[in-house]
Amino acid sequence: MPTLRRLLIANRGEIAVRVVRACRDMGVAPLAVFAPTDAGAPHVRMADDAFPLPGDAPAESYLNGPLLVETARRAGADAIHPGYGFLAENPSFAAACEEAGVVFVGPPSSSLEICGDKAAARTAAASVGVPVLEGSGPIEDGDAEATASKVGFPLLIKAVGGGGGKGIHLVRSPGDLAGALRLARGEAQAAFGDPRVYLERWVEGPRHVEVQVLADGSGEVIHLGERDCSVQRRHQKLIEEAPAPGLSAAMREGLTSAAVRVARAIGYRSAGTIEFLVEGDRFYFIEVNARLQVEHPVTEAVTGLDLVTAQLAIAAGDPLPFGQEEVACRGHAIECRVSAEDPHGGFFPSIGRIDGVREPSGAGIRVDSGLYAGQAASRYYDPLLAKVISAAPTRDAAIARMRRALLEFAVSGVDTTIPFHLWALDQPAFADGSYDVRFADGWDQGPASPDCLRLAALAAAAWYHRQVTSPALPTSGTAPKWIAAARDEGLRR
Amino acid sequence: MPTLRRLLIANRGEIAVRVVRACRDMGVAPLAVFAPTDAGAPHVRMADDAFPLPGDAPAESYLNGPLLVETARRAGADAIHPGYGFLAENPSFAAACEEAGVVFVGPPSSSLEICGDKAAARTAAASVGVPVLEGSGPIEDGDAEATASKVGFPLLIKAVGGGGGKGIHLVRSPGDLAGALRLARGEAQAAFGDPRVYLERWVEGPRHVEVQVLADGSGEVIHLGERDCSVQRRHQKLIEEAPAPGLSAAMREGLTSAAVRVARAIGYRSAGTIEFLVEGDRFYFIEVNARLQVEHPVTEAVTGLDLVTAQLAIAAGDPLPFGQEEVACRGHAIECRVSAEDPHGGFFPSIGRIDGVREPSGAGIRVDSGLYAGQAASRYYDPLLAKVISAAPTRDAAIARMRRALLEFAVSGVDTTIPFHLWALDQPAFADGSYDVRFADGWDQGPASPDCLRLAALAAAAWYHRQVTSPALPTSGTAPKWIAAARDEGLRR
Amino acid sequence: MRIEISIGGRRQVVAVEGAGADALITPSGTDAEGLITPGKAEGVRLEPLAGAECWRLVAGGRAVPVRVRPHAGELLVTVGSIRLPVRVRRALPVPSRRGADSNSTHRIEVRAPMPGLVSAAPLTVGRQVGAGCVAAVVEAMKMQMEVFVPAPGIVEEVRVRSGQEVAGGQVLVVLRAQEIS
Amino acid sequence: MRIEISIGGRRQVVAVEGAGADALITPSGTDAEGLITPGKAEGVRLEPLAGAECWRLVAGGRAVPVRVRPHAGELLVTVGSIRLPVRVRRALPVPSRRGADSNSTHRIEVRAPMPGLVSAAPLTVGRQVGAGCVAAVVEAMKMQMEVFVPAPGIVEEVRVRSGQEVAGGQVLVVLRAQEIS
Repeated sequence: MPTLRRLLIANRGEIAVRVVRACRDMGVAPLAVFAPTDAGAPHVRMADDAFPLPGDAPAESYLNGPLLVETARRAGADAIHPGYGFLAENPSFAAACEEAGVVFVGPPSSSLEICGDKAAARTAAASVGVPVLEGSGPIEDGDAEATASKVGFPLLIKAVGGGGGKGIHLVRSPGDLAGALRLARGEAQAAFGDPRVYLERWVEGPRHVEVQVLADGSGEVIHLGERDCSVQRRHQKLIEEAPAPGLSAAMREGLTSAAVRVARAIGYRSAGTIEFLVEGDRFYFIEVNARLQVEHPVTEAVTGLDLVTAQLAIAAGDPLPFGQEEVACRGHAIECRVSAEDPHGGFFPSIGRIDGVREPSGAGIRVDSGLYAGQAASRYYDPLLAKVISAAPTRDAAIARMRRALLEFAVSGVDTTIPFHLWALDQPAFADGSYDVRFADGWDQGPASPDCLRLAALAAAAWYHRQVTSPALPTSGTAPKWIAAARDEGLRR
Repeated sequence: MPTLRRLLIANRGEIAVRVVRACRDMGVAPLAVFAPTDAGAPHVRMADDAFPLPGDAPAESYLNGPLLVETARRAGADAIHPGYGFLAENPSFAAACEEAGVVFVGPPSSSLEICGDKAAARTAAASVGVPVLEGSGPIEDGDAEATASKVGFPLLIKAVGGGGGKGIHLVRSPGDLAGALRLARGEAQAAFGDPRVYLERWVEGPRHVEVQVLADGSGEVIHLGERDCSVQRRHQKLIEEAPAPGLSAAMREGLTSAAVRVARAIGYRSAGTIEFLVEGDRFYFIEVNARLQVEHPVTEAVTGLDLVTAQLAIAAGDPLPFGQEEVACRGHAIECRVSAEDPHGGFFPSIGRIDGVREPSGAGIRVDSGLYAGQAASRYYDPLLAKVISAAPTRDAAIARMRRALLEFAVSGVDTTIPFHLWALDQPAFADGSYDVRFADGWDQGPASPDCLRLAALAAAAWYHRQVTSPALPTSGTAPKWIAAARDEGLRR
Repeated sequence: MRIEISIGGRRQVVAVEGAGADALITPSGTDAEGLITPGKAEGVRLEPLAGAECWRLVAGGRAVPVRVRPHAGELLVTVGSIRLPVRVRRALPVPSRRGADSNSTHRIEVRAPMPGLVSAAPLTVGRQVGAGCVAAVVEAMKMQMEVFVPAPGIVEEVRVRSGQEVAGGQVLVVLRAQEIS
Repeated sequence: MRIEISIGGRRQVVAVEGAGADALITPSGTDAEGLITPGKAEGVRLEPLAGAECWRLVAGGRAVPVRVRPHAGELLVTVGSIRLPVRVRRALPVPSRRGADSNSTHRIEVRAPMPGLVSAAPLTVGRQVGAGCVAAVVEAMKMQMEVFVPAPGIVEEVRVRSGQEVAGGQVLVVLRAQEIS
């Protein structure tokens, strides 16, 4: 295997920035690609070189496998890092990379095949003694009803090609099956270019706990502990933390050893996540996320290790950069995903142009961000803008630091999930760690306190007065210039 | 002792921001003070309330003890955090706070008296069996020659009231004594309002290693490991790291237990640092830095603990928030001080107005900063602008992350020490950890490589062409407006 | 400047003075449903934080980040996890002193409170109007502001029409006052 | 545009074309002491990073941060730990085509290469000058640029004087050419 010298990052946003930085840390030249709307994005500006993609639509840009492989070859890249989403778990893309002589930073195509076929993954897990949820393989519309009654209601429809919670639908009764199936197929096609879906038994109030693994592809597999990702909305994770609160030592041992067995059973390589549902003192394997995950920084925070440079080392053919005995968790870490969504309006994507950003910083705070003034929050891509990760000796201190950081975080121009996160941190069920996957359904800003009404009234009065008396103030006045300049500057070749 | 509700921060710049954040984490209301030139500074903008000081000169502002105590009383503050420098180690100020019923976040006045009298501190250290360097008490000009010959040449003249390397002069032979004495007294007077100096034996090529301690004031003292601060220029620290590279387990045990004994001997309370010189397998106590130090974040990074919230808890009368057995170091951390100094011009302060800043971020990087666009780098204050702290599993990885972060860090408008740091990270003596206090004397940018000449030529040609063809580009064009706006906005009451 | 604020069913008129980031806000004492404790003036600061929407509000010895976004004729104000739709409008127009001095005490000039686009100018010459009648609607920053007639009179001139840009202080309508004091 | 760059004893003339952040730089092949490998054009980008001084230079498949600060008639260019004083000036003025077309082939108009302040205009009417003689010195962004006479001639008009602001492209001096081609 070659030493990596140049690496093409086939992604955008905060994860592309994360990989650029890992490249710098390893002395590898990072190469970016960008859709037209991303011409001024940080990952483009931070890379050593950047290559334009023809259109904003994913099929023309970050899902455009043949063009990405061709670009990597032209650019003299030794390897491609797919980030998460887009082509990260696409076995054909991984195979195309290897055929072109470009290392795919991720699992081998054969592992991706297994992970992508949820039934095969479940069979593999069961074969090494790991409990699984009842479920089906990919289903045809005609067999759906029969298969569903075998699995039992309520059940989930999930995308075979999926991940990231997209295309998941809960069906409580047989009458809703056909409609949900149609929706799920459409979403799966749009998000992953693959309309196949499967069914899985639904557990009412479980916790979502996942285990981070790292494997060298030759049977050496270690785990880096677990994460709790039970704060979800429409199967999209909103908050993750490590370690999982309230997990018994026996449960932790059971989960981590199960994860290592599954990874070994499917011949896994690189960083990956084995997802489980935990219900009381039982757990069930659900699936393998065969990629670096959005929430990997919470694991980095508690272990002090670097998952992305580890991926690059493994891709270069090195052995695992650390052994299981070197992995120890210390303290507590929480991640809040700051997305361009309107939490007061059903979490619908908030489309617009960001005209100002102020990111938090300081002790115990890490921000992985792709944000910039002038950025268009586009309907084409995942609305994730940035991740705030807080780490501290105790969970309470990590919550306090997160609250401080979220209050420092200012994004102008679009709605974000920050108000939801501030709400979540103050809920008793979050504070005591007793929440489960239904937690986010309780989101409701509730009645405003007299103090809040007073502050809102003062803010509105001061804002109005200020606008009337100083109509040409810097912020709103210079924003359009800023944007124009940013766009002008961003137009790389 | 009271629970803290409101805390006045009698300082400026990055350390004031650090304390604001610690207050937020503890639910304490942070209150700022500011000299006129700091009206738009982040610590002012982040505090719950801010109080103006009459002039920029330290005596009128951050050294203005009576006014600061009075401001704290008027503002209803329960406590004052002095940061470092200014009044942090002034026993009269600490006493004045306590008399006014305001908790001084730091050691008791009596400990400050001992730490400020270097001879008394040395005696205290020797009394608990800690080796000390030969030296004198405060000297009169008339006795200087006799005392000096007793201590022996070469020797150092140090400020009694001092700390932070200010007022320190190396004297190699008796003939230089009188002149150096005059200079040292002048600097001591200017920096600390106290012209007293003392003499200390000079060790030629030692390492500067210090131990972080935390004490509750009633005899409970723990240590948080050591830091190496041997990269110094004119006795000013430039780079610090933890753990100290190449330190034997026996030496580490000797240093940390000596530090705890000294802290206990002087009745210490709060966070403090015991400084030593290490020469081969011997070490000597030099002094106690009776304050939170600039370099405290490297200790926070390797221990995962929070020294400032610990200070606040102790100030509120709580016991130490963690015990010695909970302190464990993991990985490696490095801090580079980014100061407004010209490393290519003798490290003289670079006076000017900062018209643009881009701070680094990402995995393993923490930036503690007081930087803002529109900021005047003033001759009145310490030139420290920001600190970059990198942490990683290994020292090599911490160096790689630091290099990445320094290359991401852009400051426009003044010279900074960033070029020096980039040089330092690439020196073999730094890379292998074998450097000592003479390391920074080797700073010399040396001949430019052909690659560097080529890049400089291309940059100059492209810059010139760009200026000629696009004379009204955003950066230079909008900077003055930005500054005007920032100043306008900053004028708080 | 007197400003009327409504949040949900609560409504309050406040007097606001000051310049730039600083404002002294004095709530009127007459409203039992008040949003702000009536009777005492409160100094607040509104400092820009990021872009056009993010501000830091300093009030009552506390600093809190707020987001203020004009939307559909209201302000959406976010404080912490709470977002509130707030209606804000100028409570009463100020009769022009300049007009009163330079012409005659019988004339009333109704002026635009801020620069903007006239979105309605419903009066016609000769019409008799009472105090509080809408003289024009001016739109700026996605907010619609009604400009009221300050005292009863007869419309002498309508100097603007819908769709026209006006400067702050520009005369919109001239009335002949019905009662001379 | 032809630009002469000097660093220490090394000197090189390059041709620069492009717009905005992009520039195509072609070094002249004649200089043995060249700073840039002669003979092949190189595309570079100079993107603003922070304030007026900090830029990202993208060249040869690499991106490096650079700081460029005009100081005492030179540029101080910092790359990594190295800071180099760089002299930059326009290598040769471009004779005005517009002047040549609209008037006569005998006239040469020497124009300001960029907007700035004329800090010297040493020529006097009637004086005979050779190619490369300084027609004026224009100062902008703390840089002094000498503007040269492109071809031998006799000074017909001096249109500017020291201390005067000029626009980019403004005629500074008019010569009557001594040789007509």
